[in-house]
Amino acid sequence: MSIFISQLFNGLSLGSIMLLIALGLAITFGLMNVINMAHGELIMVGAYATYVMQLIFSKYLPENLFNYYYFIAIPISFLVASFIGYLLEKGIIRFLYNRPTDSLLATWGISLILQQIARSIFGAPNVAVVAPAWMDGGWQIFGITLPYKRLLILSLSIVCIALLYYYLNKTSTGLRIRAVTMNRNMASCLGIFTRKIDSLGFALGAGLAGIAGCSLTLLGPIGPTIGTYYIVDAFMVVILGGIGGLKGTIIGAFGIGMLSTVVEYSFGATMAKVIVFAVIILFLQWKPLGIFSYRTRALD
Amino acid sequence: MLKISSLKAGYDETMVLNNVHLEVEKGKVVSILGRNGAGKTTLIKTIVGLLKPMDGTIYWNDQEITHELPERRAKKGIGYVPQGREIFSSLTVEENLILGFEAVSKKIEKTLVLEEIFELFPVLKEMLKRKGGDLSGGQQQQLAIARALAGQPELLLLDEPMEGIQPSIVEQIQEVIVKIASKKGIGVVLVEHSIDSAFACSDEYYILDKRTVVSKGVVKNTNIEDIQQYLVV
Amino acid sequence: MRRKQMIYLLFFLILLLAPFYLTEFRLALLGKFLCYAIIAVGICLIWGYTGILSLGHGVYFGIGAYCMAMYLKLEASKGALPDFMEWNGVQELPWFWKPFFNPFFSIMAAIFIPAMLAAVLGMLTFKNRIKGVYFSLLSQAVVVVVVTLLIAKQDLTGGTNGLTNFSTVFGFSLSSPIVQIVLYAITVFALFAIFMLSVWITKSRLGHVLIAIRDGENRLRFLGFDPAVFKVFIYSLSASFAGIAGALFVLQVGLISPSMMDIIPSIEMVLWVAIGGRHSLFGAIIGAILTNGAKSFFSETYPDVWLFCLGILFILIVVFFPKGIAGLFEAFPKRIAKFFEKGVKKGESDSVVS
Amino acid sequence: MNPILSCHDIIVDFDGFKALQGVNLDVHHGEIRFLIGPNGAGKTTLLDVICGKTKAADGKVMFQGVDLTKRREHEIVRHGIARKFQNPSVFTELTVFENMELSIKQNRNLFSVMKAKLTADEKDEITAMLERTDLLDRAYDPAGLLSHGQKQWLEIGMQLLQKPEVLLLDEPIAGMTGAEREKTGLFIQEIAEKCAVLIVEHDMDFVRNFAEQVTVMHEGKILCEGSMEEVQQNELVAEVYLGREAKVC
Amino acid sequence: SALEEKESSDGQNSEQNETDVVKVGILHSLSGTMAISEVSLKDAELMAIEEINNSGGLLGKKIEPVIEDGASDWPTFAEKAKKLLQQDKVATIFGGWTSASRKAMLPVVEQNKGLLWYPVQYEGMESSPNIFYTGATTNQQIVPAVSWLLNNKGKKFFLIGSDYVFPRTANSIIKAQLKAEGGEVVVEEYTPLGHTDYSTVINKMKKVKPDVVFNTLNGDSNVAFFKQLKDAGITSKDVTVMSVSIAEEEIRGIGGEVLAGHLAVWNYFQTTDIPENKAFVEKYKEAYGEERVTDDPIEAAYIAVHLWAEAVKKAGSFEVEKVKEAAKGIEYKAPGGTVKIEGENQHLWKTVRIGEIQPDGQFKEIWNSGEPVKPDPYLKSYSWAEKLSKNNE
Ligand SMILES: Nc1ncnc2c1ncn2[C@@H]1O[C@H](COP(=O)(O)OP(=O)(O)OP(=O)(O)O)[C@@H](O)[C@H]1O
Ligand SMILES: Nc1ncnc2c1ncn2[C@@H]1O[C@H](COP(=O)(O)OP(=O)(O)OP(=O)(O)O)[C@@H](O)[C@H]1O
Ligand SMILES: NC(N)=O
Ligand SMILES: [Mg+2]
Ligand SMILES: [Mg+2]
Repeated sequence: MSIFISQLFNGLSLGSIMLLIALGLAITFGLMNVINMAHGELIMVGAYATYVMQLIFSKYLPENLFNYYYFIAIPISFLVASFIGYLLEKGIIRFLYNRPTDSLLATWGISLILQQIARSIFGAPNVAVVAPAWMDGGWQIFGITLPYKRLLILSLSIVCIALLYYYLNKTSTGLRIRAVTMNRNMASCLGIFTRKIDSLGFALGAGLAGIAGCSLTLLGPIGPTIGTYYIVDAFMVVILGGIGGLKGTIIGAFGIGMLSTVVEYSFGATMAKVIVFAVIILFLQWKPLGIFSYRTRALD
Repeated sequence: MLKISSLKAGYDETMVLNNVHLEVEKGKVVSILGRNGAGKTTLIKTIVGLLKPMDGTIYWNDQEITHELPERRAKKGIGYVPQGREIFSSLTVEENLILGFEAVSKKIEKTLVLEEIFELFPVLKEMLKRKGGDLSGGQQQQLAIARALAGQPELLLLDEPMEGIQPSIVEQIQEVIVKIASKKGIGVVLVEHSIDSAFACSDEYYILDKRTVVSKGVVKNTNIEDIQQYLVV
Repeated sequence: MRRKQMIYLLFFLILLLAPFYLTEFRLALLGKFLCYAIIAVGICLIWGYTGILSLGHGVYFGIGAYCMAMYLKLEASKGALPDFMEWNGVQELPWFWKPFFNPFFSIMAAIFIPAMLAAVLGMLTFKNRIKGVYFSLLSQAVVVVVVTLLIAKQDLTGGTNGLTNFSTVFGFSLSSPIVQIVLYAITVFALFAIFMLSVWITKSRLGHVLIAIRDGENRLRFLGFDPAVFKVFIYSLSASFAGIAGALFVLQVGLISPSMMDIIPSIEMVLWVAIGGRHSLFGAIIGAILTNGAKSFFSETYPDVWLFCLGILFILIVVFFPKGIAGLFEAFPKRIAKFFEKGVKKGESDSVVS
Repeated sequence: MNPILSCHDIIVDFDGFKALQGVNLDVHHGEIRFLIGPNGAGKTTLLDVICGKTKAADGKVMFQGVDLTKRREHEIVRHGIARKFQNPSVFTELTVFENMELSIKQNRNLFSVMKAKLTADEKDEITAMLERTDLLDRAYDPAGLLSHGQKQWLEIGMQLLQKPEVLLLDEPIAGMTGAEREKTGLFIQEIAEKCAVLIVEHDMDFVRNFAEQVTVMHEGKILCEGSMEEVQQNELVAEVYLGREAKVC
Repeated sequence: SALEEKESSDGQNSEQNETDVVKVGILHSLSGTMAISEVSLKDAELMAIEEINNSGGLLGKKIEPVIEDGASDWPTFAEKAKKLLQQDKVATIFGGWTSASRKAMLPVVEQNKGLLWYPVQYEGMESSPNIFYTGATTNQQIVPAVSWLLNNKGKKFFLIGSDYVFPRTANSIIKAQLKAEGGEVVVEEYTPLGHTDYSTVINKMKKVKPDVVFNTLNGDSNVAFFKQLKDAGITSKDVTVMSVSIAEEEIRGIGGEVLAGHLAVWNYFQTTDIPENKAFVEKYKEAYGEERVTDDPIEAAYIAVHLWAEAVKKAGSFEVEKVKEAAKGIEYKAPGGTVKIEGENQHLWKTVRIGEIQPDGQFKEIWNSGEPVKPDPYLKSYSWAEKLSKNNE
């Protein structure tokens, strides 16, 4: 029984991680139609930003503040990653709207470069992020331990999705983002500053990747190539959910999280990976546009 | 308020328009006629800024806007109903209309404007929550016009706005065009394929052919037969 | 037209004469690149012409290579169990290894197994109208599945190490320079044949159907064509090209492992074509050779920063020369002048019209 | 005479919205049938059902005794039903000529297409069609470079080359000038000698000039049927659709 | 050209005698996932080369390193090895980390009659005449660690490894050994390379309560595994994790306090207390920075260069055959203790050490084998391993 509950929690936790890593992609890819292969590297940027914050706090600030560095690291990693996203948009991505396959290839190049830059700055080996002491351990309940870090990530992902949902669907900027990504020319003819909105949208997606990176420092490695571990999963979540909406992304993320944990418990991690991907492939045969999708009447 | 001189425009290597002069005054409806492929849409796109002119100048209220971005032009009061409607297909009708307000910089009573629009196009009110892309062809066309009107333009560019709209509403639209032009002092550029419906509501006409304006004049003083020749295939 | 054919002919002639002017090492490199060029031709057919972006061609390449490698491994083991099976505790040769004692079966398998797998996958996905980005990402998922399985079943497949350490082919030593030159020549001929076949396809009515699929496959339905059938065909064909490339690769490089089928190599394959020019078969060949040449050159000359160079090269070409090298030759001077004028608007002109 | 195409009780349901609510329609060989009705009446949806693009929730489409309801799009086309869409849809990256080449009546399975060569007859046929659609001088331009109206013509030409038994046209003259409309109308009349034509159109002049039979749809149902004169008399038609126009004539 | 080169490719190394430098190849992954580990090996090898050059070179020649990037990609290793041997005509290559990269280079060095020094612990079952193995083979790392654990920690083993060759082979050895020596494997789990979620594995661990976790995870996964293990409230007091791929360098990327109390088995620690090591650590830090650490593979890479140099001096020649012959039996005072080249299989005699990880990221040695252990890549001297190695030789 306790195994069941803790596996349930693990599924939720994995789902929330999936959601965080996919959320930014749901914007840059789902909405803006940029097949952003550098998404993983933006996650990496967020992770390194957290690492740097930790260094600053441990080296230059009073020791008692160290406990709170993580709360500063979250917005900082968002800002750093979105700034880099902003630069990328200004310099490269803006030439690639309406050319999805080209965006895939160019962002692939970007990811190579970002990895190499990280390697030059931080060195090839992994770096360690030390979590504040209060994050160690977990909440004892039903005879199981729910690690604080996982609870934190779970809440972080819920907060992110709520804010993002509100921003995209209830604010006028959100509406502008959706309009511009759908039909850039017409949006500009209506008086929307499309270039600004483009940059904003991409920076937002990148920033969310940064937050994902920040949260991953609690659980996993931080090195120049960590982006490659998450990129495929992130894409799978988005396409499984259906491009263009957040609802699908949420269900996709938790679906994959749950399925992985269930399968992994009985068949091992390797087979879990194979089975989960196979299930996704088969599921898409049935619903080619993902769980939630919108079909237009137009021919293409 | 709109003045175009010596305009040269086209796509990549192909020049479609050459040496086009055009003027639109406040409160006047100007229709543009021409055979298929004469360059009517090209001209409109150049005015809204989607196409960069190869040469020539565009003045808006005595200010040069030849190289301005479409969004700036929209903010300055140029509204546009494209050929092919260009509805945001996965946004709802309501959201499409709200986007129409983007061009408006001053404070306005949005509900009032919407009421006015719904009077014209009652279907839209019924379908506020439906996705734009699910509407029928004619409904989309109505939405496109409504969206442009929501932006309170000073100049309205209509690229074949009657296409696909049922006769009773076509009449209404023609009336509206006349009305907004005269009452609100809005300039209208109307691209039309049919001389009859164009002449039914416009003050002046231009005919495009062979890359340029081959005939222009005041509708009242013109005999349709005289210009029919330019439109025969 | 004439001129083009002359260029093709000259190009293949230069390739054929390479053993006379390249060192053994460089020749081996070129041989490897030509295998890549074969893949590139196939990708150009499905991507450039038909609009199917496969990010999973590494799988077909790998399967072709494994088919050949199994034969070579069995020959190198001289009747005993392959070494990796022994130390993985396998007692008896698995059934599916047995046919690979026969070299002709192996060659046929290298061509047809990739094609069959592609056909099955295509049948499913194309009939269900999965297309565009969905298909691309799905093909990536297939890569993950295949590679993970290959690694997990290391007692049967050699795992991450893959299959290597071969000795002979048809009884001839693989390390002998003469054999290497013969293999190189075979590769040139294979490339030539595959290229000619592809050119013929693109010039025929079939080629027009493919372009129509890229343009708008739904429209094609209303002309009475079933796009799925054509897509399955061309996708399988291109998979079998990749399989052939894999077989030739193993013969020349002497190694195949799952890492060569993974997502990264699969994306690189597409990049070769993008760089060469996605709408040009010949461009694809040039792209494969030049990109890999550049990769080897940069990494030899600047082992520390070569990734920068390569990354920047990719980006520049993809962003500013979407027609790749082939496009450059078509209109080099014009593009440069025009680019600065147009900037953002490039490629957008079509969306308002449609 | 038996109808060549008949629809029985077609119902289409978009997540609860009944776009078609039991439509019955017969089309006979050699007939030009106009389908008119207010925006959103369901005309396009009906054409979509006939050509297989939209699946009906209920009802049957019969074509020369064959039930088309479950067939896929390309099979329906091969039976002889051609469709022109409301927005012009041609292959923008193929030349005008190649667009037509793909459209000629031919065996469209994989192997026939692989072997296919352009015969002299086919070439003549295409050239004739290019001439009739006024596209001869643009034959070797990519279709993407044509204007809206030119694309419309090209698409009509393409549909005709298929030699269909039934031709479905959705607002074929949208965006055409007066003279062009006239020409298209005559063209359609000529076509109708060999096949049945079902046209959706909002231009009443055009309908009056070329209609034999008019069917009026409203809110997903057939409102009335008859010649243009008869239809015009109908009060409801005038009210929901024609507006003042009805009185003019 | 390739046609003419037929004969010359055999005697390639001889012509170097005419110049005053001798080229050696350095072939590690400087990019890609493996760069994390391999970059330091390159540094160590360059340091050793500089030492030799500073002390007058070899046979009157300066050593000139030719650095190539294997890019974490096995065919690239094969290509670059070929390039080094055929184009640059290097006297030897130092390179590789993963077994897959070694397997890729093996036929190349054998066919070109070159020489490769491979500096990482590995799964054994191999001894190529053209490769010298300076890392541990299984009987110098895994086998003694298992025995020690059985004696000191308990019998219930939980095996966790990355899904690739080294862990799978290592685990099959461990299983055979446990069977013979009275231990028990309760769970054997593999996770794909790059796996980052260990919650399910940890759950299983909680359920079966093993005495020992034997960890053969690959670099990056270790970070996730240990962080999540700690979060789940499992410390070294609850269960000991014995790792074979975590050295000081890896610990830096995880954090010492996360790992504190867990064990690892190697032949060398930065803290190994012998004079040679003090000097080595000092020099390394001086060259590459105070914050850098040394570890077992770094040491093995470093001594590989020196061992080759010793062999060359003894042979009086750079020729591969002569160097190989001369190398047999060479003894060298390495930072990790005295090593000796075993002529029979070209592996090293090495001292086995088990260390406990301290919060500062260093090891405290808690056991060593005292004597250097004879390398036995095919485990021929262990009766329980008969099945595992029956085929070999
Ligand atoms: N995107 C484009 N690229 C290149 N040429 C184009 C493009 N769009 C249109 N053209 C060409 O420009 C010319 C004018 O087209 P335009 O669309 O302006 O005509 P139009 O007068 O609006 O015709 P219609 O009445 O059919 O809408 C046509 O010959 C067409 O072939
Ligand atoms: N996918 C859909 N989801 C919801 N409603 C839809 C969908 N498709 C069509 N509709 C609705 O069905 C009705 C019929 O549409 P249809 O396009 O058939 O009308 P139409 O008669 O062709 O109109 P028009 O003359 O304006 O082209 C419209 O009210 C439209 O909004
Ligand atoms: N040899 C190893 N550790 O892969
Ligand atoms: Mg037009
Ligand atoms: Mg319609």
